[in-house]
Amino acid sequence: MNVLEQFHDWLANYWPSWAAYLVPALVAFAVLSTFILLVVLVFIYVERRGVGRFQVRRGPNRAGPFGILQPVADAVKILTKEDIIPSAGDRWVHLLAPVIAFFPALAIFAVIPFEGRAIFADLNVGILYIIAISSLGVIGTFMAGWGSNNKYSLVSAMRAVAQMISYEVPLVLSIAGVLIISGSLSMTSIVEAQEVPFFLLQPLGFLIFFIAAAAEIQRSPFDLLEAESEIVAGYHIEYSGMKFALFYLAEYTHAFAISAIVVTLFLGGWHGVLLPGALWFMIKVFLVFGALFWVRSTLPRLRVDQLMGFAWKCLFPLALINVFITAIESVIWPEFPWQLLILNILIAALLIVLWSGFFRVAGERVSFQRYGRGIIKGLTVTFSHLFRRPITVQYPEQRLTPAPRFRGNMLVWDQDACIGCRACARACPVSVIDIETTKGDKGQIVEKLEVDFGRCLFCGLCVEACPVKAMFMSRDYEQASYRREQLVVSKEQFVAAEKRRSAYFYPDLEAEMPLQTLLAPPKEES
Amino acid sequence: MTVGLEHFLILSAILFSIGLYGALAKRNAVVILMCIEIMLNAVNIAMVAFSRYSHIITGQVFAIFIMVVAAAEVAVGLAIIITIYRSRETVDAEKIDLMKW
Amino acid sequence: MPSGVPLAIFLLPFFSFIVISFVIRPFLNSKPKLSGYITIASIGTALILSFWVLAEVSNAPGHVLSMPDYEWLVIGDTVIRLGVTVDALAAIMLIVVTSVSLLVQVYSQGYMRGDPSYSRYFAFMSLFTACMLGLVLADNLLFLYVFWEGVGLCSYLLIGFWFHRPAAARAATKAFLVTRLGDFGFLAAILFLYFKTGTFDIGELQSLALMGAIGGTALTWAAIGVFSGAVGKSAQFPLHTWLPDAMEGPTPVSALIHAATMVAAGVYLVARMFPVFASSVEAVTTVAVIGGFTAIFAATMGLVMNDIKRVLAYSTISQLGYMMLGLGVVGIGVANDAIALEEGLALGVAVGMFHLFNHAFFKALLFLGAGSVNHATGTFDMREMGGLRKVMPWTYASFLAASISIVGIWPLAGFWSKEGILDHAWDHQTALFFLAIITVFLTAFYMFRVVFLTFAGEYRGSKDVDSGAGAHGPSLHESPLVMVAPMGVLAILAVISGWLPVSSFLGGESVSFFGALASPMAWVSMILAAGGILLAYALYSAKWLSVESLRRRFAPLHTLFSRKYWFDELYERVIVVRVLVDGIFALFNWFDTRIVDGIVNGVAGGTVEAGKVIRRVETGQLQAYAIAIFVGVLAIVACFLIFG
Amino acid sequence: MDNVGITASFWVLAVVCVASALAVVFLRDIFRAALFLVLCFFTVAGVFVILSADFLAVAQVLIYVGAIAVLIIFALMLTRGTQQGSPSGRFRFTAFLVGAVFLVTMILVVTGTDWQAITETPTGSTTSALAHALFSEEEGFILPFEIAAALLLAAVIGAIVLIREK
Repeated sequence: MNVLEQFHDWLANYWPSWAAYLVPALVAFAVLSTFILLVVLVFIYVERRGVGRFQVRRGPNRAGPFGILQPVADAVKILTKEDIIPSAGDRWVHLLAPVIAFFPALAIFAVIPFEGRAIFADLNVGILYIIAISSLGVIGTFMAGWGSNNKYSLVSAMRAVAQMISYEVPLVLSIAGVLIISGSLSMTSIVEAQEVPFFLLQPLGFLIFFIAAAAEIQRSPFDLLEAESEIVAGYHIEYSGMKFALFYLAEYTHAFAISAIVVTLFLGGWHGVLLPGALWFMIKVFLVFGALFWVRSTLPRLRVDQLMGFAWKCLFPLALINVFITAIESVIWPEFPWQLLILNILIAALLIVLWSGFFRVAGERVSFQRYGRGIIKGLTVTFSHLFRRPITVQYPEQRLTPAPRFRGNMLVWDQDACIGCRACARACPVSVIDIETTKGDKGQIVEKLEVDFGRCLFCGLCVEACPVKAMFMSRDYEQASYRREQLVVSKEQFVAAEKRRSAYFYPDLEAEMPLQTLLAPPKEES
Repeated sequence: MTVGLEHFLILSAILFSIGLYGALAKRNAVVILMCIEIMLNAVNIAMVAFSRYSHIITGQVFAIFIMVVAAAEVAVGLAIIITIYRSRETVDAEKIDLMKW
Repeated sequence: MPSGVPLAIFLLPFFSFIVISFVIRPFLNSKPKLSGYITIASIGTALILSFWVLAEVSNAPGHVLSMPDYEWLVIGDTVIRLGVTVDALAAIMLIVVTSVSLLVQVYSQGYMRGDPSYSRYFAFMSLFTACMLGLVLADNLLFLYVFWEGVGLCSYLLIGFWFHRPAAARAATKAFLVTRLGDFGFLAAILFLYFKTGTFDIGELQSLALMGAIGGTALTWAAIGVFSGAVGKSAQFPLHTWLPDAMEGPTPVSALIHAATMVAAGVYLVARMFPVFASSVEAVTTVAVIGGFTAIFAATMGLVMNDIKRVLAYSTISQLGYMMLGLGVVGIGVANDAIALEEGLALGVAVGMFHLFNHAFFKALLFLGAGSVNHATGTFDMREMGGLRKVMPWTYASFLAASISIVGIWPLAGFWSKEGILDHAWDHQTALFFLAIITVFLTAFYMFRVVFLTFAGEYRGSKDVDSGAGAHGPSLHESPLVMVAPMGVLAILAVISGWLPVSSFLGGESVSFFGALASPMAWVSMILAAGGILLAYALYSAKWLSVESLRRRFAPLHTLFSRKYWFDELYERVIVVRVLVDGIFALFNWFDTRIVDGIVNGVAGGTVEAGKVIRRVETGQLQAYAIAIFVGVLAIVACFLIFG
Repeated sequence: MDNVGITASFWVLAVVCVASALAVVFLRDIFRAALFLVLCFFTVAGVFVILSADFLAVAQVLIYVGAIAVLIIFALMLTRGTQQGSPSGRFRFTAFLVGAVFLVTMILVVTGTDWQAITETPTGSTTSALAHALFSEEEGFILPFEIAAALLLAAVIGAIVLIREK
């Protein structure tokens, strides 16, 4: 008996029974959807930050503290965009597509047990329901591809559908192992059956499910349908505004759902020590989601034929073998003691290594030595990036250290050293230096110095021509203007300007300059 | 008014008749296949209704077998249609009369 | 003796055939010698086993070994049993077949050297031998018939061995078809006997015949049917035409066919079924008359042939006629109660088989000799031979021995068995005796005609006589050892085989070595034979008489003989073309095209016309069919609603 | 659930179901027809839920919506059937007649028969009952089930063979 049913029973004392059904359901639906949307927003934030860190970037960090309001800002931006409907497209199909894509992702949560009793509906065919509902998403994709009347959309939709159908097979088969052990289709029973988390008892099934699930929700490296370089942006190329937001939400809701399913099926659901179950559940969900974008930020995208081949030739047979092995084990050891995990991990490792040997990449047999280690190495490299300082320069606060001989967008003029010899003006090949001098007591006094940086070549001949070290190239790179006149810099501006001299033509200046590196965090110039 | 067995059976009959009309009248072979699926669904409703109102599970078992057959039928049927389309560039059931006298 | 030994005798060559066909030819074709060795090894082993069987049989009471048999086929109440007969007759035949076959195989090693189809040759030879052995061992008519046809098939394959030659292909077909004609009678007789008695077992049939359970006309016709098979296989008149043509096959094949396997099968069959024949006067008379007539009839044709192998072929027919005659006359004696039944049955078999036994060796030898001559000269035409005595002394010696033996000069093999036949003919059928005795003269003449034309005088061919000096073409030479050695062995056998107690072993009378000379019959036949030899000498060696003048004087006869009494023409032009093709077949053809085809075509045409009308229903419109189905369903439901 | 709930949901589902089935047959836009087919399948699943056949309802969604409908849409796109739309053929009047007569007959039969229906809702989950009915070795449908598996395999192989590029 879960919370919802208790609520219903209490309500049934006062209201007619149909209302007693309807009201708690609506309330629960509202609560659940709100919660899910919130989590999804967090997901979006976490992923953007996380992927940033994996890539040694910072990720969004401006809107609000730590950029926490970035998703909100994005949402506001996206909702204010123009809503476009392709005129040659199928209007209704186009409009309904994002809704239909979003709905199944949401509906999955109906049977996810956040904690023992915190479940919307504990169906006794829970896992089957999930599979059935998630296959609905295909229809939405189809509608989006079709309704947009765009060939990229259609190609993407076909790809997406082919991919989802193909990966659904190993997905379902890998679940079968769990079902054999737990002996139930109900999600709560599966969680309760996990004294040892099933990813230990079903290592192969877990791996297959994880990969197939990533493909099912079209996360990298299986994000063929979005493949920007090939088909622009996939089936939502024609979508904008709220409709696009729905697709975007659907993607992350789906990711959340899949993470929740992985947690439920393989990671022991709400089981955990000390902390309350629901918290454990969410922690695990975030870990799984982290793993998803960890993989995403490590591995490159697959080619479309490789993608299908991988599903049918690799995952599908392995999943089948896994079902057989599990079935045999369940006949021999009906209780499925936890000691089996040693055997199963060994079997899984052996099968993966052996099976990968059947395949060829670029005419060469796939070896675990090469590819397996490659993948693991890649994952460790990206993981190690988490603990490095991002190389991103927080620009206005931080500035990039340019190379010592960098020729920036201005000249540095030392008024005190200048003797007004006009050698610079004479040396300039494009005559952008306009200098007027009057005779002073110690020689010439510069009355007017104007340089038109709109035409300047930054050739440095003026610097070389200067006999008294009064002219330098600048390491400044920040000046910009929308108006041409402002690019003509006057004497006063030269005097007032920050003097960051370049070592161009004056190598002796290099010694006092900070070293420029790409990956090392920039040291502030004092 | 309580919903009884008759309601489901009549729903099934209506669905079946609609499917039947479509299967007999439409020219696009894929649409014909769709209509056949509707007919099978109608039969399933009847099966499950009988099962529900007799408390004998066999009706549902039959429904499962009908689903299996439907899946097989769609796979092979669509394969045939696509093969025909490849060779004759049409899926019009009236133009596919290879077995004509 | 283990009961498997007789079976092994049959199976050894059969496995040799299997191995050659399915292992050596497909996989080891580059080593064809292997097939020859395998064949020789298997048949050699079979020969040794045959001696073992012979020894066992001679120790057994009544010279019969009882062998277990097995249920082979059960159809309703009918049980067909599968077993082997091992008695004196079979034992002797086993020895004959395996020994002659072995020597022929050895000889073939030399004769067939370098032939592109070497392996195929030995495969067929193995099968041929196997079938013959199976035929000898079979204890029921059904299996006997199976092997009988197997022998026919192999003879077809071997006669047509060089099938690319039209003559060979034609000869093979002819041999097959002509023997078929006889086989038809045989098959009819087997079925007839089966329906009469309900058994295929030869032993049972024999005892039933002797008890008179079959009896009367039925028995006569059955016996004549069986005999017709023998006539076909043994090339007796009037089915003799295939044998001379069968010379198109390789000579060792001829040797085997003529000596031990194919033609011997016919005589063996009559011997095996002798009690059945002996129960009917008409049947044995037929056998005797056909045999006697064939003997002289074939001999006359042998007189004028120029092809050495054809002469030998007619001589074979003639000698087979002798054997039939021998069987027949003793049978007449038995049937007329001139000889006691028990004794007579054995005697008849002994008389016939003794000649078969002797004949096997010397006839094989003659053919091998002819092959050897051919090997040297490259021809079979005697007009292009002569004087070969000098270059081929071994061949000459052995050929001469065989010739004297076949002519029947004391003490060589032919004498002993021929005397037996002549004696019994004199005793029981005097008319046939005279035919036989004339045949003795004719045999002597044509055999020595061959000897003189081939080996005496001067060489008339185109090859160089002086060995080694030949500047044009290969020279004449003696055949290699592998060919001469079997001939030598056969020559010894041709001399001594008559001294072996074969006849008494089979239950006939035995004559002491010199005691035979005491009989006047021996002297009569020997004088006639000597006359024949003398005449041949006079004509072909000494040239006292001109062959040409003789030929002119007897021109009609010579034509008659050399055209083989126009039998080939009779068969091919008259019987086949006029009677069969123009007459019966035309009638069948008319019946077939008009009546049978008419009915069939009428039905078919009617169906087609009806179909043309009805097919309009088949529009190819899937949905039309579906509508029809549902209208049908509705009709059924309506029936239920209305009547149910 | 009580009668009001069941009745209400039945009527909603039935109306949507029949309407979408009609849409499948009569819509000219073939892609929309396919989408309505999905809707029809979905409502049938709803009907199954009302009939307390929860396993079948899920299976209905899984098989019909997840597999069959998607396959059909795929085929629509591969055969460019959308260009011709979904015209009716020359048999439409006959077909209508047959369909109508069939419907009338069926309704007559359904209403004219005295069904001995048990109105109580079956208790307990159908999943394990179904599993028992399918797989139990004594009175189950284990052999037909395996034959069905073989049929599916044959269909898969047949479809692959048919569709393969020569």
